[in-house]
Amino acid sequence: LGPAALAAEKPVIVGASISLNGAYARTGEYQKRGYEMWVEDVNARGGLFGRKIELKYYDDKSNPNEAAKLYERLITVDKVDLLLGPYSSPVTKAAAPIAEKYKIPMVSTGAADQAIFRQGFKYIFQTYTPENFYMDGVLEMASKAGYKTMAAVNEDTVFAKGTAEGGIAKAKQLGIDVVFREAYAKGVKDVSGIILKAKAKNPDIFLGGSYLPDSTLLVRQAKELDFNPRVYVFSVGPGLPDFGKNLAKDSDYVFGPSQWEPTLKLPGAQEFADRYKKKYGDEAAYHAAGGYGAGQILEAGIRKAGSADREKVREALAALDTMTIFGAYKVEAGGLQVKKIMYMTQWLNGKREVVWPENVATAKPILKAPAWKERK
Amino acid sequence: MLESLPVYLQVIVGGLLLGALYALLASGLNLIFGVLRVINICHGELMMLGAYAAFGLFALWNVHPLLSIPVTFVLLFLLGIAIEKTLVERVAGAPELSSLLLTFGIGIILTSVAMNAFKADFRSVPALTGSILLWEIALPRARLASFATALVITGGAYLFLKRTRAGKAIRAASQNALVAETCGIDVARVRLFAYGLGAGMAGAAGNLIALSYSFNPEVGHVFNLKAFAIIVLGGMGNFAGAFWGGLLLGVVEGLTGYIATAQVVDAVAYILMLLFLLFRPSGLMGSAK
Amino acid sequence: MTEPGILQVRHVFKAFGGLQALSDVSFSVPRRGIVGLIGPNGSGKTTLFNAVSGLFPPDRGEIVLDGRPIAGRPAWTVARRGLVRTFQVIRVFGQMTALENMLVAAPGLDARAEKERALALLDRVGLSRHAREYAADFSYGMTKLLEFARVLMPGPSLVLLDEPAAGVNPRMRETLWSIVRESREAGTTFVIIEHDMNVMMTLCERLTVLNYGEVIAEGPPEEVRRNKDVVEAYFGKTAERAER
Amino acid sequence: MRKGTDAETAPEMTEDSVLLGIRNLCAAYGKVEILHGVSLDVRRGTLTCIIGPNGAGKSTVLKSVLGQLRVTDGSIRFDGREIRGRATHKIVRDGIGVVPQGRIVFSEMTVDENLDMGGYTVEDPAALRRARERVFALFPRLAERRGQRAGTLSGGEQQMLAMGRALMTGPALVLMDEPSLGLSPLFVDMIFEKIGEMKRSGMTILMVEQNAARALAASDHGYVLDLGENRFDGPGQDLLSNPDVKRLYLGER
Amino acid sequence: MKESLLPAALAVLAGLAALLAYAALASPYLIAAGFTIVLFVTLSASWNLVSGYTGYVSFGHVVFFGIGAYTASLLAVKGGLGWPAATLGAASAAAVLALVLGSITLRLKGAYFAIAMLGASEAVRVAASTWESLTGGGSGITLPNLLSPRGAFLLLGITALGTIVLTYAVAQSRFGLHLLAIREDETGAEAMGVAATRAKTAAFVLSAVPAGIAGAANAWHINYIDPESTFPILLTIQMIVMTMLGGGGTVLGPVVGALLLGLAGEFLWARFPFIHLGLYGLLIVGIVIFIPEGLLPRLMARGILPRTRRL
Ligand SMILES: Nc1ncnc2c1ncn2[C@@H]1O[C@H](COP(=O)(O)OP(=O)(O)OP(=O)(O)O)[C@@H](O)[C@H]1O
Ligand SMILES: Nc1ncnc2c1ncn2[C@@H]1O[C@H](COP(=O)(O)OP(=O)(O)OP(=O)(O)O)[C@@H](O)[C@H]1O
Ligand SMILES: [Mg+2]
Ligand SMILES: [Mg+2]
Repeated sequence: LGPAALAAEKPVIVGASISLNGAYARTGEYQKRGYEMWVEDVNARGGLFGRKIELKYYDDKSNPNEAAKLYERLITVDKVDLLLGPYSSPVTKAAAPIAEKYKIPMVSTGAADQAIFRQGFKYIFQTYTPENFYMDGVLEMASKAGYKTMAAVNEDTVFAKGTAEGGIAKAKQLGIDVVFREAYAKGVKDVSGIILKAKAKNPDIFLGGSYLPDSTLLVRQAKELDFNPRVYVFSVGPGLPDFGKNLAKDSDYVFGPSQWEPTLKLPGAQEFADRYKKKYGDEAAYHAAGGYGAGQILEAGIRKAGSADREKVREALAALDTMTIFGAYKVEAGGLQVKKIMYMTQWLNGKREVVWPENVATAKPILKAPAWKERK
Repeated sequence: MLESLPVYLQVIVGGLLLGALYALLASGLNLIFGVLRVINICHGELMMLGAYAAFGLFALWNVHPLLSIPVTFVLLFLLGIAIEKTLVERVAGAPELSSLLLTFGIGIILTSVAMNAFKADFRSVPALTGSILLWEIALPRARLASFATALVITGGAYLFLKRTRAGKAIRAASQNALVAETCGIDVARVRLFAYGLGAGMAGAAGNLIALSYSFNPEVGHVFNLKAFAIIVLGGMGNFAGAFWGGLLLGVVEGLTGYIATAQVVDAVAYILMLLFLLFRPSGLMGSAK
Repeated sequence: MTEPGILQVRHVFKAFGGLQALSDVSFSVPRRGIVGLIGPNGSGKTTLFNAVSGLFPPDRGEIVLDGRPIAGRPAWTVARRGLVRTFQVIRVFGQMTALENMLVAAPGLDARAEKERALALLDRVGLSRHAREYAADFSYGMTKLLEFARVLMPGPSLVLLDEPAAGVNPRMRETLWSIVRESREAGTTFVIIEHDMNVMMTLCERLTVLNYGEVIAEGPPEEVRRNKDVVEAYFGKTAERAER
Repeated sequence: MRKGTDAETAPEMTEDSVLLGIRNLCAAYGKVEILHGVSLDVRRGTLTCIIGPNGAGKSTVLKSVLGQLRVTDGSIRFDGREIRGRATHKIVRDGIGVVPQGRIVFSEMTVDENLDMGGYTVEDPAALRRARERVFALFPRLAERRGQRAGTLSGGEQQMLAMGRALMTGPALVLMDEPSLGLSPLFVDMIFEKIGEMKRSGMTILMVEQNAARALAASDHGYVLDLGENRFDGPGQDLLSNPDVKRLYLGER
Repeated sequence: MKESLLPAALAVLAGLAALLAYAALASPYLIAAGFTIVLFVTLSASWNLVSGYTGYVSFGHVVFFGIGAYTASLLAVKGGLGWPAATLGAASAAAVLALVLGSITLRLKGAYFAIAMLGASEAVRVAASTWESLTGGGSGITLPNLLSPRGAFLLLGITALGTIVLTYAVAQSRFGLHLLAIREDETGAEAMGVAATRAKTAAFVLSAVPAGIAGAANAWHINYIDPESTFPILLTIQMIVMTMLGGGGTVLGPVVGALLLGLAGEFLWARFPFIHLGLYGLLIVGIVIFIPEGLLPRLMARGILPRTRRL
């Protein structure tokens, strides 16, 4: 293939809407970086079958309506070949039917809600571990340590609630009693009522289906009101470096599930993390790796299909069983991810360590957080 | 459920401490409304900038977030003056809707600038954590400090308006600018000063927010709405009212969060506001008509 | 007590906080009459108009228009029963043209005829040149005239005028009073608050005098003018001058 | 002719004797020109009045002096200094007091506070107290209602308050826009009396009035304005007896 | 008066023809983009009906959009109704809500009313996310595909046209004059015999109906609703800004504003993903400072357009 022929090949246009404003602006930004790094890498390798990859994206402002319109635009105006997903379950909920309608394969990332992938859609494929498995690791450990009671709270949005309910189901399996259960609104500014009520039940485990700001608030007010469970776990906050920055020492002992960690012994994960840090200056969060992984899945699909033909790529993605820097990928009908597991991390001495599963652990978990008064 | 009295006391005290912060924020908003007849919809965004100022001072030079209060106050005072002079002053005397929209636009711009400068991360300043115990009641340090600061600033501003000549001139200018001018009052300066003061108070409130909450560039919005609810509770333009309204909202929110659920806490402000508008439109402090 | 008047006010009270603005005010307005309401500043004249026209209810007392009680009824129902008023502190609709101001008050039966009537009335008060200008741009006196013209627009049966001539140029005042006389001939009843005594003496058939919220005198102008209390409370030297 | 001119030779012509001199004043609201070259002189220690039909531009002249309006042409000299284009609050500090048309008071403030605002430029508290006492002496009714919110005063009371407020600084020149508007005869008498008193105490007054006959009778000099132009001017009594003025502007047959 | 109705009738027919042609010919993306535009037109025109004419600034008008969306979705999903019946249901729900809310909030004046409406819309949003058993809470509702994008576009396009015609009728009528009088001075208007409470409540209900239909059409369009995206305050603000840009209290002002800003919005987000919100803010600031009275009134004042309430 001569250079002239290469240049003549049209690029494969991959479209996505990304949350650059609104509630998911930060995570959206991470995900976008993952996408972009993947595109650079593919193109540096000479593209796919001689065709460069081009990413086309717009800002959906974290708004499902907007995203639906944008996917419509990407498909009909920009004539993209294939799609990557937006960030978050609600936005994906609005975007997925559009991709399905135009029969364009979409590798979804940033959406853990299983409901999306149980609608019998044919063109949507999940990268993330579904939200109901988020809490498995910590609960197994806690159960082994002999804990019997749990308080569960969550933000009343799809994903956060899903993680909490997954945790509750798991707890019941393990014989752990759920002694307190309550939801709170998005953007909550004061959770002292919740903390006081939970405190009255004196649970061993405090589980929150929550994001960064509310996780921070829950820990902060737990300290203020001297609430002392032995195990803290929150679905999203502790997975982010900012959790440690915002809480300093108080972040210690908090568990957080993780879709991915740079320290994991997955092919290319470490290297991705290093390059990411060099490029953007901060630690790679799993949202970034998820974006990169989704790109890799799409890439694997195209390779297996032998071209960017939509129908062939769809068939390939449905049957694919592969490994990315983000973890395993395999879906069942409807696109639900079935092979990727969730990792568990814990903040220890101001650092986040992988503590579960044991074979990839970087540190031993501490399952008995000291009471606030006993901490230095 | 068996609740004991101390728990309720705890809830109420928590609400009061939070309420003082609301009061500080709402007082600034109220001052601006009272003098300029401007519904300053970018008040929460000014507060947000105050929070970032405190965060920046802490992160860069390790300035304790209580010591940074004067700095954030002055910074936001200056920003307020700049905004008033270049933009808000141009709609002086225009219908309420104009200033409402103008400040809304300013709010969007500030959010967008902050978003590009600081990204959407939720920040918070890890200082003054934990509580002081008073009998069985835990007094969170950060909120206690907020409470004291809010009290001092709000009280100071109140005395200034009520007692001083400049304060009275501010009130006169708020009623009829043309006639105030014919009394020799430099109305443009009064407005400038009042807006600066209100913005400074928002900045200080932001500084205190940074102590107790996580915030990001979009946090202003929620506080905006609450601040409005509060000045309605207190009576619009009624300075003391904003203070009591803030405390009331803090306590009612605390109690709602405890007795009902935190899911409906945000609605409390609006429902309380609607009830007041219906049954006591002049607010807590207002006399009838 | 032959034919009852068009308006009866009976034992009306109204207080603002500690201030008794009206106390036990009773008076009645004969049909097709011109009645004057006078009294020192702050004696309660405007307050009485406000209570009668439904701006606020009286604390106590009866107000009967055309045989029907109207105390406490909202202003618009009172207006639709034929009682309209002007305001001492002018209330025109600034962002509407003079003509539109007039049409708001029209009964809304025949659009074309009403428009012609509106223009004719504006012409009478010297505003026809300004019919399509926004009322916000009018001078003080012009707004007063507009308000006066507007109040006649619905073809009311009873009109309350609160100092209609204040701020109006002396020449235009004469026009204004002659319009009042003509409308009376056509069947409209007027109650007028006005401080210009020369006018009130010649224009009104009866005068009611308020002082500190109470009626202190009532009767034909000549009689009222000689009343000692009234002279002391109200006229001052003007009365003497008028005598001369 | 500047200072030092012999006052005896031509007293009415010296610049000194003219406190407010308006030359060829043109003023506009937006694009619409309202005044087309109005000139008038207010001499020290006199009472000057402006009369004319509604919409003639009388209030506009006062607003122009106060800098509340776009003056497109002409000059306005106060106490020998050009004040055209100066900010309102500065003009007031220069020594001009104002009674606005239509009883405008600070309605949410008490009577006392309104007077305080009138004396805003007076720094000395004792002087302020004395000024207030003077006002109360002039209008005892206001003293009765010191603590009442001005918005709840009757029309006449508000007018008195507006006048009292203008007098708080002891201004050299007082501009009054229809001071007798809405006042009962008793008060009209009193106000004209007080205006006379003020004049005798050395104050200079420029007054706009619709109570034209009364105003001219009391004035040293009068101007008739119509459609934004000078029509007549002369000593008050002269105008009063001028048949054209009578017919056109005083409404006497 | 009769002959002057002709141009208006012709304009309506032309509008209708244009809508039909667009619906038939436009590409799917253009339909989606066109949907946004007619959505903006409907919403600003509906806001203008009450706020532009009576001066009661509804800062929570999105509540009618939201209630329409939820009613339509629930009627379709839980009640099994087809789109026409569900849309009618949405319109009625908006009208009823307006009647109830109006009887409470319209007693308030100026800023109080504005803020009360803001509070009301937020309260309804919180209710929609809290009442999980009915609304699915924060998870929202996924809808079956009842109406094609083209159909939804046409439904909303006709609603937009209808709202404009309604506004024209109001502007021409004595009722419209009464609304304007209320805007200027409510007490004064009442003293002139204007039944203010009745008139403004009627205007409020009239304005809620198109907004409710718009909510339903939007639900048909995207097949998924949740509280966050169904009650966005920003949408209320957009209605206000668009109306202000074109000129409140005029018939065509909101239409002009919605067209300009709708197109500008498409342009801005396409070009400047990071700063488009900031640009939108600048645009608002610019409008308020440079053309506060709105484009149409400005053109009328300049004599470029005739000064009439027909436009
Ligand atoms: N809303 C109010 N609240 C309190 N006091 C009021 C109110 N309205 C009027 N007053 C008081 O009631 C008294 C009567 O006022 P009103 O306006 O009726 O007088 P008036 O006879 O019309 O006087 P004028 O000739 O000066 O217009 C006045 O002393 C006034 O201060
Ligand atoms: N704010 C304004 N905007 C536009 N035009 C105005 C404004 N105020 C006054 N005018 C116009 O200027 C002209 C003169 O008004 P001005 O108020 O000076 O009259 P005036 O002589 O004081 O009348 P009056 O005796 O009725 O008070 C009038 O034609 C009026 O319509
Ligand atoms: Mg009166
Ligand atoms: Mg005037």
